[in-house]
Amino acid sequence: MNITIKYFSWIRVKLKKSHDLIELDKAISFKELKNNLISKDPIFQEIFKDDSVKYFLNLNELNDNDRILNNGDVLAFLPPVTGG
Amino acid sequence: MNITIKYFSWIRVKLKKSHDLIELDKAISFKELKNNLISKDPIFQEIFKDDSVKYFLNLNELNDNDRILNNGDVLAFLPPVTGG
Amino acid sequence: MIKIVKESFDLENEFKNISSNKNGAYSFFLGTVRSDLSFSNTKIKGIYLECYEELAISQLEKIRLQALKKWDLSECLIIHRIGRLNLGEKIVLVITSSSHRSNSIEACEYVIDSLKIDVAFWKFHLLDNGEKEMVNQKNKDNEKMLKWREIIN
Amino acid sequence: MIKIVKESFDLENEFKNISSNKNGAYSFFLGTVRSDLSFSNTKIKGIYLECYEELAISQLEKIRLQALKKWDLSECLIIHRIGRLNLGEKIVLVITSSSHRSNSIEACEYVIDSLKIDVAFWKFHLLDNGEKEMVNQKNKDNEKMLKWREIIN
Repeated sequence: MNITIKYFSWIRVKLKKSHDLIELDKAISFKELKNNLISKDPIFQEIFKDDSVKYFLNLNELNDNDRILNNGDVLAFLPPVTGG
Repeated sequence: MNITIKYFSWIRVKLKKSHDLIELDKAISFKELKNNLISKDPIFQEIFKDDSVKYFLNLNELNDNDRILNNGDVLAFLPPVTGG
Repeated sequence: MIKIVKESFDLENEFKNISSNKNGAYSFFLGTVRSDLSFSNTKIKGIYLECYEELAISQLEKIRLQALKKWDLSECLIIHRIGRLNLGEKIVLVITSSSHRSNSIEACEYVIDSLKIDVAFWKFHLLDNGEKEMVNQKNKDNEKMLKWREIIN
Repeated sequence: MIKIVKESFDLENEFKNISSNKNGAYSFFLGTVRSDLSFSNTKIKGIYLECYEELAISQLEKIRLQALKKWDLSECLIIHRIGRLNLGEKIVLVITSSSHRSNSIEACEYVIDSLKIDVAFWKFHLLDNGEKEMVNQKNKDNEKMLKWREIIN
């Protein structure tokens, strides 16, 4: 199964990429995904420690670490917005 | 001496004119002018009885009945405004 | 800038006339002729705007200067039409500009609220039979102005 | 109507698109690129606007529907630019229309305040050396939004 992660603002700048396509053998929780990402790149530790970062799953805000991610899900990591 | 009086909104409609040029032998007070006008046309009684009407003398609001009017003065009778 | 005009105006042009790189925020209020009912409950076909022009300009200039000072505006433009206007036509435009948005927004509301109760314009409905019907001042406009008087002066 | 666009827009045209004889009042908020200082105290030469477009459209549509309902608006137009913008260029336009002015004015302020803290846009200063510098969210924008949350919902 595949999950797309989109990165914005300083997260995109820090990671030097706008998105990732993650391939997984089985469905995992958001928390497990976070641990996966940290094990690959310690920068994610800094991202997940920042309380101002919001997470969106398929355009809806995600606050539940135990939420199971499904094939085709689009996850987005959003720093505080500054439009207008 | 001459005094111009400008009429607006329902006062203009009621009097069927937009202004008057009043010729006077001597300086008089605003109160005396009001009495003059009433004696010429009783419609002025109705105007002066209406608390919502404002009076402007040379573009400044006039609240003093004893104010002496001078040659060249422009007086205006203003119903409540409704612009915008 | 204050203008009392017979002709209509273009929003983009008016904005360009007062725009500046030092501003980040512009608030506009545009009043137009609303399809309304006369007191005899027939549809109006337009409005007629009467004005005591010299007085209106001096009253608008006073409101404009109060707004510029109180809200630290870069500019405040007020345009008001006079004469016969058809349904949908523009009547009045206020544009306020400032560095940050809250100032321009509050100032714009102050200017239009003040104009409605303190400036020498009178509105008449134009009826189908060719007659004019006077529009009355609204109590709520006067009440709202009392609130502003606590803020200004 | 919601638009996220690279190109600029004309205020008169945008007004015409949503104007109707049933409205008497239109409120506009226009945000532009202000000549600002970078954190290193040099003048910026423009901004760059990043956007999560699908999410921003859904967030703007939610704000728009709240405003239409709460303030009984006839229409609410929101246009936001993305990409590189020079000093003085238009960034964002909100137009709200209603029969009477207080509704359009309050709704317009609600929409721009909400957009500033709830919609997926990110602003960067463009510096002389070619670099981009992230703009930070303002605390006062968040605090103002808490006030609205007592009114909406």
